[in-house]
Amino acid sequence: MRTTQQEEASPQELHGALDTQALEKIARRVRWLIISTVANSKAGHIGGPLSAADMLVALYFNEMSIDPSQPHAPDRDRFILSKGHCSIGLYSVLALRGYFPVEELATFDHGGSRLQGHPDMKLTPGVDASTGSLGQGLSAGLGMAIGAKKLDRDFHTWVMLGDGESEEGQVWEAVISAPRFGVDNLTAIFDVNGLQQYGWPAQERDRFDRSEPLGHVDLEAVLTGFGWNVLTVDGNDFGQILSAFDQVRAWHGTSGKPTAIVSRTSKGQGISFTQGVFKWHNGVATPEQLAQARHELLGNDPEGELQ
Amino acid sequence: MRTTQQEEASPQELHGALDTQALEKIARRVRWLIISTVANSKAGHIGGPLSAADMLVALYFNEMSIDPSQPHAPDRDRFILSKGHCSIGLYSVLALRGYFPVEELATFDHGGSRLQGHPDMKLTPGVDASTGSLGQGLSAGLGMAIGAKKLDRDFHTWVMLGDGESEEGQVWEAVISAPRFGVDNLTAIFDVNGLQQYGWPAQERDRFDRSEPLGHVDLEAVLTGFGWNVLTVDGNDFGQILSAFDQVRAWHGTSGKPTAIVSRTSKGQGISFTQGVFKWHNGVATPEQLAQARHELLGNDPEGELQ
Amino acid sequence: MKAQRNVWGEEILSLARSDDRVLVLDADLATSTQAVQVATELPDSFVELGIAEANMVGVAFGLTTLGYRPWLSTFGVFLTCRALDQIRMMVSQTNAPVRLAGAYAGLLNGSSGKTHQDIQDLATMRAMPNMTVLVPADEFELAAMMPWIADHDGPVYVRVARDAVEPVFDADYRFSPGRVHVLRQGDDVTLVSTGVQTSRVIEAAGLLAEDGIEAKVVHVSSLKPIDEDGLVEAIGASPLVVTVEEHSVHAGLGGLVAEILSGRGGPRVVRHGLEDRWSESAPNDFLLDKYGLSPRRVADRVAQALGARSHGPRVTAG
Amino acid sequence: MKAQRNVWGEEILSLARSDDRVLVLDADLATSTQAVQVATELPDSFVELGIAEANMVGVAFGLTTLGYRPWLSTFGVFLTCRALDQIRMMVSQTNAPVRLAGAYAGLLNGSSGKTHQDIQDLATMRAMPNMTVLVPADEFELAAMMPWIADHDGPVYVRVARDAVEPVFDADYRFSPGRVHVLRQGDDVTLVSTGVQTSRVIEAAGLLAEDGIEAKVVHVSSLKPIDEDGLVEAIGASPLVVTVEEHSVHAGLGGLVAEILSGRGGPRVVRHGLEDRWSESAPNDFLLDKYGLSPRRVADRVAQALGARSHGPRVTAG
Ligand SMILES: Cc1ncc(C[n+]2csc(CCOP(=O)(O)OP(=O)(O)O)c2C)c(N)n1
Ligand SMILES: Cc1ncc(C[n+]2csc(CCOP(=O)(O)OP(=O)(O)O)c2C)c(N)n1
Ligand SMILES: [Mg+2]
Ligand SMILES: [Mg+2]
Repeated sequence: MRTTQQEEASPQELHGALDTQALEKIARRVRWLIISTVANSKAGHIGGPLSAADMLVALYFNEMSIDPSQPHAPDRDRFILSKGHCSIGLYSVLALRGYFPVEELATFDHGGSRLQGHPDMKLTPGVDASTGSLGQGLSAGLGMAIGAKKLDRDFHTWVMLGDGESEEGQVWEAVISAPRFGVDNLTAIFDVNGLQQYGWPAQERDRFDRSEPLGHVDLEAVLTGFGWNVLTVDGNDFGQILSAFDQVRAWHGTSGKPTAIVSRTSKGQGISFTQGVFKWHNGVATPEQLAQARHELLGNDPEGELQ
Repeated sequence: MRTTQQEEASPQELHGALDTQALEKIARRVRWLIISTVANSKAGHIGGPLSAADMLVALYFNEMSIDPSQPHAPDRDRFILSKGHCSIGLYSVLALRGYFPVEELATFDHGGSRLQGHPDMKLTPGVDASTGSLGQGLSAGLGMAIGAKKLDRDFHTWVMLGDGESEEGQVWEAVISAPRFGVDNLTAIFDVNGLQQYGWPAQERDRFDRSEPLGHVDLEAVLTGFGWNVLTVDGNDFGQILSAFDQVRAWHGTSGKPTAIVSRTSKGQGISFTQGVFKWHNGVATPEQLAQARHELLGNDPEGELQ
Repeated sequence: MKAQRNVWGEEILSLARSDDRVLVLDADLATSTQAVQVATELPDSFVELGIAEANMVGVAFGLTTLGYRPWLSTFGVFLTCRALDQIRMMVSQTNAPVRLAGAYAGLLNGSSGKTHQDIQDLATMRAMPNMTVLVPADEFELAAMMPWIADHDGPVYVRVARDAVEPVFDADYRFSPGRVHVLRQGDDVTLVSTGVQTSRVIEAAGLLAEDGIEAKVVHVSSLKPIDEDGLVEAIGASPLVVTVEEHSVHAGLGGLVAEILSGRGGPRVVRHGLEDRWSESAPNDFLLDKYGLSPRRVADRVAQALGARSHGPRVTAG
Repeated sequence: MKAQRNVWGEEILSLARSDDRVLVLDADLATSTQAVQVATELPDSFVELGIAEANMVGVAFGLTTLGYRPWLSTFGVFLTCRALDQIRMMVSQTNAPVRLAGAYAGLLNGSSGKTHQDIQDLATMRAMPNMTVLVPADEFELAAMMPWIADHDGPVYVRVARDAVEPVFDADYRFSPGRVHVLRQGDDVTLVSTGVQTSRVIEAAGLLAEDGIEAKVVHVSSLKPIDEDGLVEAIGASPLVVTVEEHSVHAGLGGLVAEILSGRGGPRVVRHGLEDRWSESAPNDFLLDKYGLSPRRVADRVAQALGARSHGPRVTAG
């Protein structure tokens, strides 16, 4: 394979750069950027970005081999946000990580912005695949993983999916075919936050509660049955997240199988009034809600003054 | 619901009408009609219809509540051949069962025929859903089963899928959502005949052998994990088929779950030169091959002179 | 001034109350499409199916075999693109009475951007045998179409816009399939438009009038069936026709009008719509202006076409 | 006389031999599309993905990010209908160099019938930004297109017919994107055709000549991009244009030609193609005759159009 048209550069190795306390602090800032940016743009998703925030922070600040100054470095690890409506979570992490200025978040969703409503790889530095129509990201990641194997390239490809998204059949097409290719360089993170946009009513609660998208599915059994390595973590607990990453790294290049991380989280995690509330799938916080979120997330942390 | 526009008629109850020996005899005739009709039309599928023949015979001759003279009877059991390329298997059974003259099989695939290359519910008496683009039949069956529950109608809906077909994501969309609806009036038969049209090379055989479409999948574990009742049978053994049907009938209206029958069969089953040969996915037998098939299937059975 | 999606929510609820063949099938977007009104008020007429549009179309077909007439609730793009094969085989080829309510189709979808914009639905659905294709102008036209759709025996695709526009019709409007509406008279040019864009086109005609250009406005909301003679007659002796649509310039309303006129001789046709490119996420006004569908941009385009009738050599980009 | 699919199989094998960016991705139809030649001769350039077309498109996109230029092997209908949303977001919106080889598109698919016929692909792909849309006439034109496709930086949809036709070109043919080909001169009428139908149209022109009608034949194999001026010039002063295609009469080649001519004034256009209905499984000759694409039926249609230039009132059915 000719790779001459690609720039030659080495991404940074990060494993274990930060401890869980440092990661938690970053995650709180990310959550603040999420809710404040959406309020600023007057439209956007909240619950899904918040549930995924810790996982995104752990990946970008502690795990992936990346270099923000070289977003197209050929041997960087790849990340695909298959649940593309959670773009603001990814953008907030990319900004803090140095891919573009944090101030640019103020252009989110605006005309002419590099920060589209859904991730656009052609516009945003650090975005490895365009997403937005749900269910497609794992296929793209599988293509990258197959390509890496064919070219003997050593990077790892990470894909994050929603639990509602996993109702899409294409997810299972990718799940069924991936083990054929021995892609132990591919990890799918299922952000099982227990809610989708609307979904089914909960069985024994009032009509405004909703049931879990995959509540009736034994996800671990299913993924194992399809031939994947499976790990389960509390996806809002950095300790558990980092242990899972250790296992993924150990399996990379050795296990002969793709890995799934079943990441059990809460939708809207980290802000009292959004957590577990299906209506906060998307929404715009009032000034009072913003103030409360800010207090809960940043307290008196001056570095929180990021926007 | 208004159902006035539908004719009122009662289908026949069949359970246990025939013993396994009688069924085997019919199945041999069906196999002969399959290979001879395709030879006559000079195009068509062979392997998939042959693997499914016993299941189809058991359903139409011994299990389903149907009346060939009333193909639209509102309370008939429904059958959907999701793997629609196996139409000639279904047509042969429908013809022998009396839905239309056996002679009409000679028009298979011909211009203006009621017997299209893929099943067309608007043309062929006894065909409950149009299929041909793979992966869609289980969704249609789920719609029928949900509708029956809503309307308090007692019929059962059967859907047959291929193992290659089960690589289609839409199959899994239907599998994931069906348990939500408590459709114990729905049964999916997976005809796991071990081959698709082309598929993957077999690991340790020569390059003309192909591997099983779901060979790396623990299908029973997966279906159980998605919340289905699961039964496994040798789908070319009438004894096992009929026992499974007994269980399905016992679960109908009681189990609160849809049922999957994992029917393990051989592609091309019943004719020595087609069995297990992936190239016989489709094909036209030579006169010599036809003579041999006829001998193997019918011997001197005069009733075999059906076409 | 009411958004079509709100009208759709109210009307579908009232249809479901009076007609037990009506079911609403949702692919996890009830709160956007407003199917939520049926979900909360009439849960037995509501079937949630999750984020699985292909399966939803198959389930809808299955329900029609029992006499139901299901309406599908999701964004247009997740019907006409994500589930096109299912619509083709199970709905179009069987002529099943499934109602495809394509919400948020076109350019304007509340800043979701190009992944959620359906700018190909009219091309795709026009080429689909048995399909009726309706694109109402406003709340009144949509409301009037809905009982007709509910009673129609075959499949229907209907666009339901997200945001409100200045109404074109009023509560007295009566829907008649195929009919072409002349909404404004004018001898200099005929503007042919569809859907909520017609409201903006009428505004554009006002802008043109200020410059002394009198534009006729023809609204085509029933793309299929269409009264071809009615369209030809409506255009009359107009020296120039400009089609305007929230859709690709290829194969949509412009294609339809060109096809009809090209069989009849008749005036030169200029097609206006989304040029052959993808768009972005931004507020409506920004999008309409940047992508040429605001009244101002429409007016400018028409003035330009009237001024410069012959094109130089041109190869359209692939 | 060679079938396009066989030529495709041979050419893709030779491209894969010389260009390691070439990969063939198959959705379990390699034996039909002839991708099997790559699978057996050059297994490292072949990726089987099973019956999962949507996933295949995503995998193809992923591979392009590493410099690969994958060709997809399946029936056209399972690309342009089953995987349309994936093509839209992952291929068209990112302008990824994925090659969509739509086998068996159109009417003729070896008796598989309407579930396997793609009669909407030209409408759908024309309205897709960034997409190049090619429909070669014969073995020679397809072979000439393939190296061009292999080098093209964006996505390409190319129809590959199942069965052989009398060639229109020869081994000297050179492909140039957008170019329009005048294959026969004649003053009475211009027939515009695409794909393998052009071969049958040339035969139809011969039939017309026997009746004293001289038809010009224009072949459009590059629907996008297209040299619009070239098309207008090719048609020249012809009093009547009849478009002929193995595709719905709506929004395909006929739509394209009508769109171009309608911007220029010019002659009356009659569009000929599949009337707005689904077809059936039957041998090719039966299908061509019944559905109006045989040389005889094309010739009759043209004669009729020349005889009766004005239509009575007509509402096309929905
Ligand atoms: C194919 C497709 N269908 C529907 C949508 C609209 N949609 C956006 S987000 C969403 C719910 C997603 O739920 P989940 O995957 O659980 O995400 P999270 O809870 O993390 O927000 C839906 C239905 C879409 N973007 N794509
Ligand atoms: C969506 C779709 N993709 C591809 C095909 C072409 N096709 C027809 S049969 C077949 C193989 C099916 O294999 P399997 O489901 O195992 O059927 P069986 O072995 O019973 O014949 C394929 C790929 C199709 N009909 N539909
Ligand atoms: Mg969720
Ligand atoms: Mg099989």
